[in-house]
Amino acid sequence: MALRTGAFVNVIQSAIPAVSEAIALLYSNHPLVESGGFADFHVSVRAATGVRRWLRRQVLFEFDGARPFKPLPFPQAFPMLEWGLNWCVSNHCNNLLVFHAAVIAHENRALILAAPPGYGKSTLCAALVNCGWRLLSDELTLIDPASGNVLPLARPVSLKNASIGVIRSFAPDAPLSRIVTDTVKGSVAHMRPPVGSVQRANEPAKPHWIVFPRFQSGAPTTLSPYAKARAFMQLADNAFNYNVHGKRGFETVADLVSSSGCYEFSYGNLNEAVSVFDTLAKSAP
Amino acid sequence: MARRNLVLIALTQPRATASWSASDWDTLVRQARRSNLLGHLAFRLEAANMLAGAPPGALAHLDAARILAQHQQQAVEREVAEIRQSLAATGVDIILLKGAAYAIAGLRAAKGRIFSDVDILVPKQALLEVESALMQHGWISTHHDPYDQRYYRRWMHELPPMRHIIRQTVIDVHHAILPETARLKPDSAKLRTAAVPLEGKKGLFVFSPADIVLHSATHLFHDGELEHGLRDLVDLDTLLREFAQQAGFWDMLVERAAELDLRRPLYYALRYTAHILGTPVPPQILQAAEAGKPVPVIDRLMDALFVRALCPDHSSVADRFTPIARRILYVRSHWLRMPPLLLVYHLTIKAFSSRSSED
Amino acid sequence: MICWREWDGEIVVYYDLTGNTHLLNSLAGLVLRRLAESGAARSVAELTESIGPSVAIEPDIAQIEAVEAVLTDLERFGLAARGTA
Amino acid sequence: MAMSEQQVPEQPSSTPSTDASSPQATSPEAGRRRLLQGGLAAGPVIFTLFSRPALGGGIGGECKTPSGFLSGNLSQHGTPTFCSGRTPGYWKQSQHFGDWVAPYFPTAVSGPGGHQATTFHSATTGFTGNQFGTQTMLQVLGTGGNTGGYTALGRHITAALLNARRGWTPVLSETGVRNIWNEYVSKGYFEPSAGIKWYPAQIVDYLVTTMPL
Repeated sequence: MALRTGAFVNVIQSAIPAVSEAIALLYSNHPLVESGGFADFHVSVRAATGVRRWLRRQVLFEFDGARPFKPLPFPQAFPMLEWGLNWCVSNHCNNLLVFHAAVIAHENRALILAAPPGYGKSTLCAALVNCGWRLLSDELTLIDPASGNVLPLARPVSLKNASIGVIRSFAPDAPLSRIVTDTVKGSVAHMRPPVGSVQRANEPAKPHWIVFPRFQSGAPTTLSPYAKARAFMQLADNAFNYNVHGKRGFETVADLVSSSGCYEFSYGNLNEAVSVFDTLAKSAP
Repeated sequence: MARRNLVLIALTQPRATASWSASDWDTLVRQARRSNLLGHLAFRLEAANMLAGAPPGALAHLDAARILAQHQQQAVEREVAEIRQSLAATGVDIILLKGAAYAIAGLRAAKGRIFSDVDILVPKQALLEVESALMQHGWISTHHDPYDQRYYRRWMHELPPMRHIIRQTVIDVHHAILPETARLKPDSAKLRTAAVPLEGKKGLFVFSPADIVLHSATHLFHDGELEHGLRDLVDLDTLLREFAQQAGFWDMLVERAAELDLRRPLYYALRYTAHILGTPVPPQILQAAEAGKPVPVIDRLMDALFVRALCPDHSSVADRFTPIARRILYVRSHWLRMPPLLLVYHLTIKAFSSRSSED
Repeated sequence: MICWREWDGEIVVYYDLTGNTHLLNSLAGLVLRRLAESGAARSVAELTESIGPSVAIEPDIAQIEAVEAVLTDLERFGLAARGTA
Repeated sequence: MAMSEQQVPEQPSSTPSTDASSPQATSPEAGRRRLLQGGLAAGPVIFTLFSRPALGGGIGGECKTPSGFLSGNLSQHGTPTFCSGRTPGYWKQSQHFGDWVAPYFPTAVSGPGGHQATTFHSATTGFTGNQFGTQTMLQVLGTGGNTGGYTALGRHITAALLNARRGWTPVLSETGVRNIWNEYVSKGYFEPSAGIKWYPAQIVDYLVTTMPL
């Protein structure tokens, strides 16, 4: 099966029912591509064979016959596919600047959410795309150095631990995959991207805001300006291939920071957070 | 699936790609990536003006590989500068080997090439001093297992690889191009004497052109790293084509092979580059190189093995004998490097350690 | 060889030779600029004087020490070097 | 792959929740928090991103992924050894006393749970000899110059011990630091590898490489 996600075509093979089930649910809006064309990534997820499968069933991710990762426990087959597809992009697309950050858009103005795991970045991203923002990506922000544009991926949003319940009650209609427990990141579930985001997955957006969010339970909702030089360092530190681009990487990040409003955002309540971002969107010229 | 070696076709007859379908390009990119030749391919297709025919998806990957290759070229330059500075106080002459040598000497073989570590050669008696200086400048040994340490120090032609604490780059310090236990005994002193200083970089050297080729051939045909066999063969081809423009190169090459006890690897190198990549080796040189030819039965066996092993390590070109060919050649390379008892010892301990590290 | 951008008094520098990127405080940024503009300075005192009016510290011993500290830090990262005159 | 990824001990973090939530599992990606949590040097160079070249074949060979969604045991290759040690100048500043990890203490605290400032030569540090008499670790950090040819070493070995304790130098454990000092005390030099002798100046050079911040 060949799935198109943004600019990429992924050929995915898996005989594992949990994987096909999750794909059917989460990628139901994604276009299928006829086989026989050019595909960016050929991947498979399959059960490991050998002695150890009798002790503990495991699952393997293969990229075109190579195995970049250690096997994982069998129930983690689908998260492994998602992580593997992220790796495909972040490890190969050196024609782009790839950041570990979520990115959403309002009228083609992109808002980049950069934060370490556990800071509530994916939760905020999931909430906002359920309130009219367009999902570009929840894990990988792709910047084309030639144009400075953000390229969409529109793949499922990964939710962890408490966020799963939070999004379930915040957006009860958003389809979520089955929860997989005991992964390296705890419990994981994926949310289907809104159909509108998938339909517009070939429309780039212009970077307009860079926000460093942080969830703290009970914290007041505050959005405050963040020093641009620090935003630069923070973003570059979150890039997979900033240094691969050398001087061009520096210029691209510098332009990105210069042309965007940079903010620190602290929140403890998701509804308040969403209204702050709506105000931000409306304030844009 | 048709087993077509598209990388080979794209490299030897780039014009043929003009009529390729998107599916051909798909296979090409996969084979080239797996062979570590995607960057090299990008430069070669560009030089042949054939990039325009690539579908946009393939072009993006070729572009990405080119950007990575440019970064690596710059990274190797930085790394060599750091190494040179770290060793300056020792006064030891440093000979750059393999990829780093191609890059710093500005050879065509460096274009689009993937680098993994920097290899240098220093006199054996300077090893300790060099190791000490590198440690003081932030390189630490990557092998902490006492067996590995002993193995390297006693039998190998190099120090255990050292990794830089900050940059995470790896340096391999050699004192010879083959282990002391190997069947072939190229004299390191002869290699050093013929080394060429790099202009404007005091203390830095590369091998002479003939020795660069012979080292590359020895590495490919007497070392275990055949998963990059095609990449190494492409290195050889590119080096031979570039050096062939220097007067007297071919005769020198045959002469040096005899002098350094490297006739066998030269025979294989010329035979397989000419056969697989169409390298224009003069007929009288091919004939002269036959001095290194093994007995006919071995010759035929090697043909069967190498022609498989020198393909991209990708399912689209492998046949059912490919894995066994690679395995046989791997064991052979160990056999060539070590006396049998030591070989068993080495493979046994390695087998144990790789099993335990899986859990 | 050195690229930089300044935002609100803080400077981000990319140094081609090492590939490293540094976030500098305003004084370090000024020192680096002066050095880049003039190619070299003859002494720390001269350098301090040349940046004197631009920073809000008294041009005294403390400032010379501050510039000294900047140079030491810049040297650590290969951004500046002291030669023998 | 690309960026510096110095390790900072985990801080508890929580995930959004409409009701007050308990701290969630910590992430393996603590390095990314440096800027947010003020992991910044006070010096003129506030923060440095070291270029970590993307060398290596990529596929099948070396996979050097930054942490993040591919962190933890997903990577096939061992945890890289990133050093993020701090210099003696860092450790002697009172605003960084909070970074000292027990059983090492910069100053004495009285009352219940109180403790003495740790002396350089003590069972706690494991440093033999009497080069620094009864001076505390903090006093040794503050010793200027290079009296007796070993005070610079004293400063750096102290910082190295604190770095190791804090987990900032995966390549150099507390035991490793102790061995260096104690071997120096007994032989006058340290032998990092058979046949190599390092005297204080060389040991300091080496220790400095583990203190990039």
